[in-house]
Amino acid sequence: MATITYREALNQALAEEMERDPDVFLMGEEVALYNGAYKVSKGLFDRFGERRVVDTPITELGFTGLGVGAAMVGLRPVIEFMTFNFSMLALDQVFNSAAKLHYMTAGQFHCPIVFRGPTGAALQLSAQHSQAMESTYAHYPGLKVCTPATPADAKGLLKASIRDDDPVVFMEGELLYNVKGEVPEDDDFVIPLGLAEVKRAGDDVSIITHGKMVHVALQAAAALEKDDVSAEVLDLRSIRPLDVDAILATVKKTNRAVYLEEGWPFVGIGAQVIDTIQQEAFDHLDAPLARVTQADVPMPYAKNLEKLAKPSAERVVAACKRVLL
Amino acid sequence: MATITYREALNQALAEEMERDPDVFLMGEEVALYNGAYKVSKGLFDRFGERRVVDTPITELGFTGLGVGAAMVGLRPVIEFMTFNFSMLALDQVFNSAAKLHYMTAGQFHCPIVFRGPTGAALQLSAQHSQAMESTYAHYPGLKVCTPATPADAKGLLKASIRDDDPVVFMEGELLYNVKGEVPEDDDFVIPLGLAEVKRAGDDVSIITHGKMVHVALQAAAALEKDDVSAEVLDLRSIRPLDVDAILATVKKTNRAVYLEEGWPFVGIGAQVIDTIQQEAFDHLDAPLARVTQADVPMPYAKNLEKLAKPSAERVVAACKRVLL
Amino acid sequence: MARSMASAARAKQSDQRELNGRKGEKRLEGYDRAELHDLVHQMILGRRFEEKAAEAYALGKIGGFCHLYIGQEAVTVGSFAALRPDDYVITAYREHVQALVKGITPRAVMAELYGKADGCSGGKSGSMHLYSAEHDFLGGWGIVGGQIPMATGVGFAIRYRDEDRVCLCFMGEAAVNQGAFHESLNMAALWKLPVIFIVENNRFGMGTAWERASSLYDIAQKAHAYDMPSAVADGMDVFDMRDRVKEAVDRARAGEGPTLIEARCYRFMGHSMSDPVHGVYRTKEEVEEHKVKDPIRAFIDRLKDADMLTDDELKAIDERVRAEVDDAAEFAESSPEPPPEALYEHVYSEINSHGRLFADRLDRLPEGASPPASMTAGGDDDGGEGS
Amino acid sequence: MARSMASAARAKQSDQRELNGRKGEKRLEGYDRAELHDLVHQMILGRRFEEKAAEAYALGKIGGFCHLYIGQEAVTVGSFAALRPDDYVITAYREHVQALVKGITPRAVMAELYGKADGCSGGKSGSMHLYSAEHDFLGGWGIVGGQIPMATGVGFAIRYRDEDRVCLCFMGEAAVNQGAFHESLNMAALWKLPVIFIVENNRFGMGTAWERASSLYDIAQKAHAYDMPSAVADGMDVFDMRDRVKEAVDRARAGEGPTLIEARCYRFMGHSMSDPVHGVYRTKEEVEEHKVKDPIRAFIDRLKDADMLTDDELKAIDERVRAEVDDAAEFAESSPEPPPEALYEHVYSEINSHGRLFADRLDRLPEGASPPASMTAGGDDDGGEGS
Ligand SMILES: Cc1ncc(C[n+]2csc(CCOP(=O)(O)OP(=O)(O)O)c2C)c(N)n1
Ligand SMILES: Cc1ncc(C[n+]2csc(CCOP(=O)(O)OP(=O)(O)O)c2C)c(N)n1
Ligand SMILES: [Mg+2]
Ligand SMILES: [Mg+2]
Repeated sequence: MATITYREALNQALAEEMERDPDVFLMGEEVALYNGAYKVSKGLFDRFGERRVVDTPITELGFTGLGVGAAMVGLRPVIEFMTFNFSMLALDQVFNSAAKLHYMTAGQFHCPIVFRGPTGAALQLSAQHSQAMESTYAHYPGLKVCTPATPADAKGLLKASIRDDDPVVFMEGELLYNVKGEVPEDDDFVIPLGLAEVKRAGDDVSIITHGKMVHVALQAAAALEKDDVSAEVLDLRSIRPLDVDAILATVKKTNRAVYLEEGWPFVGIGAQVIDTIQQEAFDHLDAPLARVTQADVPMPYAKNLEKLAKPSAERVVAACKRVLL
Repeated sequence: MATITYREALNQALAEEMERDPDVFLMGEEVALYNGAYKVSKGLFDRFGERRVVDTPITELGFTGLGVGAAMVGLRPVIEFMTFNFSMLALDQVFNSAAKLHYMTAGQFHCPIVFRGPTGAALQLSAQHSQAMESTYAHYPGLKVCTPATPADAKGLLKASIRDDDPVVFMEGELLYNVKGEVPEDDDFVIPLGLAEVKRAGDDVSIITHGKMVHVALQAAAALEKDDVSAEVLDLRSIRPLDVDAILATVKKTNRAVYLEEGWPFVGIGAQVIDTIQQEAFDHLDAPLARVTQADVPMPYAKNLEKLAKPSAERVVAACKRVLL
Repeated sequence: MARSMASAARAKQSDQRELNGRKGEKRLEGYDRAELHDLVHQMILGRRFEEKAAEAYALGKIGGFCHLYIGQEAVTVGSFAALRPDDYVITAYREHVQALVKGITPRAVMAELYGKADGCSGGKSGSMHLYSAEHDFLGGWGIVGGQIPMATGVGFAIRYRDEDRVCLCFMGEAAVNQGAFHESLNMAALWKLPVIFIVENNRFGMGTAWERASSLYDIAQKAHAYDMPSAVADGMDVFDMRDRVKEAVDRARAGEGPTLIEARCYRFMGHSMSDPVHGVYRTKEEVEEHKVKDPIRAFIDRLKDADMLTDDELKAIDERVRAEVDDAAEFAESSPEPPPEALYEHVYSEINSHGRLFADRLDRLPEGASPPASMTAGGDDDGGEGS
Repeated sequence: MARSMASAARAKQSDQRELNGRKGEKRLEGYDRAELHDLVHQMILGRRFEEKAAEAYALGKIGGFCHLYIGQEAVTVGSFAALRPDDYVITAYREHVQALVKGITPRAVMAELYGKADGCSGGKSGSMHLYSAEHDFLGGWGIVGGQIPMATGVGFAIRYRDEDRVCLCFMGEAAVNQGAFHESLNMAALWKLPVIFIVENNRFGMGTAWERASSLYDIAQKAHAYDMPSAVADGMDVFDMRDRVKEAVDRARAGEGPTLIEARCYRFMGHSMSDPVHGVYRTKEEVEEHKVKDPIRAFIDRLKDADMLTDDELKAIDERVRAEVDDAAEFAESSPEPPPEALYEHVYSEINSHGRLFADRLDRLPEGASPPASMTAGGDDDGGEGS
């Protein structure tokens, strides 16, 4: 085990998978010469050269479709969106080409591609640059969606995603890149998609969440402990496939749950998880399931408003107390 | 009252609003000379001329953004997507420009624009042409989303949408265009957004739905009647604003509900409505809330598979019986 | 309207000017009789196949959208004559003839149109979405312009692997206005990818004449914006198509990058089965004027004039085609529907062993059918309590 | 890399060739002294304002992304000199100076950068998103290329209303590769909309030199793909910018449609505050070489040479600017934060009286604050049972 950052973990995953499989290449804006806008690809251009680490023009639709075409004939592209906000320009190629290609060709072709980059808000980047897009992607069958919260998960899940034969939308977080954690040094450290993880065990209430919000949930759980409330934190890690077993297990244990997510409430991931819980563990619920989300507004710039808009540990604590009433 | 088709109702709404307000114009592919791919704009080019009924090149991103720019300086564009499937190319302009413009400018500018066209599947149009996009749009604050099921609703809601100062995503259905119904002849027949309507009253179970599926729900309710089950059908009519009052009222009456929608299950509209119900009417529920959706797959072409994939009255009947167990 | 007429006139002039120069060339040189007969066969097969499809559509055996290629056959037959079998082709939804000429059997194409299990896309996709991995035929896409970035990716993969294959990317002229075209041509030129972009300018995108959709008539000229070679080809002439494409293919194989080719042609039928041949956006006279230049008749006449085809030979080809097409229709008719299990098959190729990939109830599966592994992992699915 | 060097050399040549011809023209003719001093004021205000912003950023008073315009001032000052006050401007995120020159007060711009209630976007949007309805300044957009279709819509609205206004649309050279550029220029040319597309070619899109992103160096040439007039302007020269833009504006007002102008300039600072001025993608020498041609110094020297500006006059302008900028910073500092109610304000302009527009719990509103009507309609929101 080594203690490294989330950024380094992603970098290792990329380097190892490129080493392992000559068909893997990385493409996106500023990924090569500049080493990545957030330095995730640091050193890869020097190591693998311009054939396999490719700077693109600013043409999200174009290079996304390029990736899909390359995947269709057998390469394994990793396409970096500088941030997922910009992927809105490319959704047609993701939804209409990547997600449907295997199905439409009745299995004759595969689409082994990873779309990755940071999702959600960083600090004061304002409305167009602060959007969490998990829900937008997870709606479409044919895609897998992955949201690692820790360096180990980042590495293990990225390796799994690159080895996956289907399109995987791999969502990181700008505010996660400097997070440190222990990561196994094994070259074949792979975490399969579809396995949630209990990041903190507890008995009274479940905080179910994914991605960056795992850290907020852990803060909230720590705060709740002071009030003698034992909160369990379940990190979904991937949203498609969804680890329904783990969700039901924690709910059946605590009988009360809060879904925490970074994105907007309307048809957020929480809505889907709550629907699943009420369908499959109805009799185990002692109280309505609660949600904590971003305020249902475009993200404002002003520091005070942005703070107010984002989900916070305090809001999670309040929600847990509400469901414990 | 006159009995007209859904198509004619939309056509009347467009004509009347264009007559009423010289700032309203219609733009899209084939809307002018060809009278619309589905003939919704029939006669409007002849009547209003090429200044106000404008054929575009096939450039969804471009003409969507053009509409947003025109709206920003005070026009009231109605932008037709030949089908909403093609709007995937334009989502950036809808999400990043239209939805956020009023907020980002702190209210200095408005974006009075309507995006309209058919959503969802017709018959055997295959995966890329058969997508219901309500959930994709409704997630984004700043947008309103409207889904009329009948000619009267189509007319009244389109007029309200055109008069609205905010961007409205107005979703029709290819299979609805020939549906007939009574429509008031009053030029000021406007149905405000945010008002659901009980399309059939009942006592035992609520079928909550929107858009094209209202007709499937009514079929199911008729079938259930034969088995002495009295089903209430609630048509949301608009998804944003969401008529939570009406949803809670029907659930409190029947204590059992099924959400029926045309789209995919994962973070579908049903997930959000169910979340709302369980949060606000938890103690009124006698059984888990059920959902009927499209199969969670890209829409297949083969007649038998397409039929299997779509929601149907039989599936709704089965779901109602399940929640009534 | 005045403006449209003026530009239509301009358009015509330019059509003539560009193409006149090449009429005198000796195009038949280098072909042997068998090769030429093969091309005749391809042309007639394309035509008759689609006539049969139109009949089947009228009878309700084919559903959804169905876009006929009648009148444009020379574009494909000529272009493909410049290819090797291992070259890639990717295209839009008006692609029956391209699928056939690339080698997919009439049976597999017709069965796909019928939505049957033996279709080249398993019956899952229909007329607009024909595929064959075996023939490097990459489809068959329905979003106008969507195939262009993908073609660029195929070119990228060829260069990545240091192969000397090429990728032919077909599109209608209306796709040229899409942003995807611009983004793709820039990348293809920047990285010198072996892609040949062939624009089938059949004058209309649905009901919109090209000059009502583009501020510039000459599509080939758009290549200047990317510093890319381009050519205008006579899309009614097999030989001209073949020659222009061959030049581009040679350049691409030599590592010299992409080419944009504008193939001037004309759609004889309506946009799709529901669109009348003429009426709203073009006159009967205009259509008739073009039909006189039918590319199949012109090609046959040329071969006959050059003594490369006799009436008897033609008759034999035609009979063979009719038999093939009848056989295809019978085959499609008797091919089974896809099984219900196919509904959930091929959504994912890797069914992860953990979690659920599908969010629905899966009660559409017939009793006894085995669902993909992912469906059952993670709790049962009958709406009751989880496992 | 070899290729990049070659194209850089090509680029330079072409820079020279295009721009040389115009150096001898008598650019100062027709300006009076006051007008010229006004331009000097605009240039210096732009520069000093941004220097102040950079300081404030370093102190943490400004957050998020902040993109400085230092080195490119002549592009804006020259272009806007060709406009009427009622003309529209729309642009990207590197727009402080454009906002100022269009007439938004330094106070309102600085307060916006500070995220304060008196900011020109109410503190809601920050550096990248400055707006003023009063000044027809339409922002301020962060998606590369996103403003180009909107500009086309503004042009459409002008023509729709039969006005003789124009819309100036600024973009960085990297935006030219976006599909939005292609789609917009085609429509603008097709419909002869009064839009002037000004590409600020500052040589880099973040760390990517233009020749590494485009297969064609000459941006003005891209206009040929749309049959649109175009020009190359010296973006370091106020007069050249003004003249090229004036020609385009005149054409646009006369109903002759859009123009594409490539303004060759150079970014003196890093892409944004976190990007070093040089190192990875350009050398210190390269930056210094361009700084020698500082557009402000060049402009001042020119006026002095022509006896249109004295040292004292310059000093007075500079002092005035310093006072304005200090005042702006003080104003921004003391302006209040936006009130918490602002969070839910302006998401919608019409708060429908039925149903809920917001799906969250709204418990972020301070006690006693009145929420938009839509929030309370349709059931209470404390998570208990509905009304
Ligand atoms: C993005 C998108 N917009 C609109 C459509 C609807 N549509 C299908 S074909 C077509 C016309 C395309 O014309 P062209 O590219 O010239 O090809 P042709 O049909 O003439 O072969 C349109 C508008 C679509 N399929 N995709
Ligand atoms: C669609 C999109 N992709 C990527 C980005 C990230 N980004 C911001 S600025 C920029 C470079 C743009 O360069 P250019 O257009 O030349 O403008 P300049 O910054 O030089 O003024 C990039 C890649 C973005 N904002 N939007
Ligand atoms: Mg066409
Ligand atoms: Mg630049």
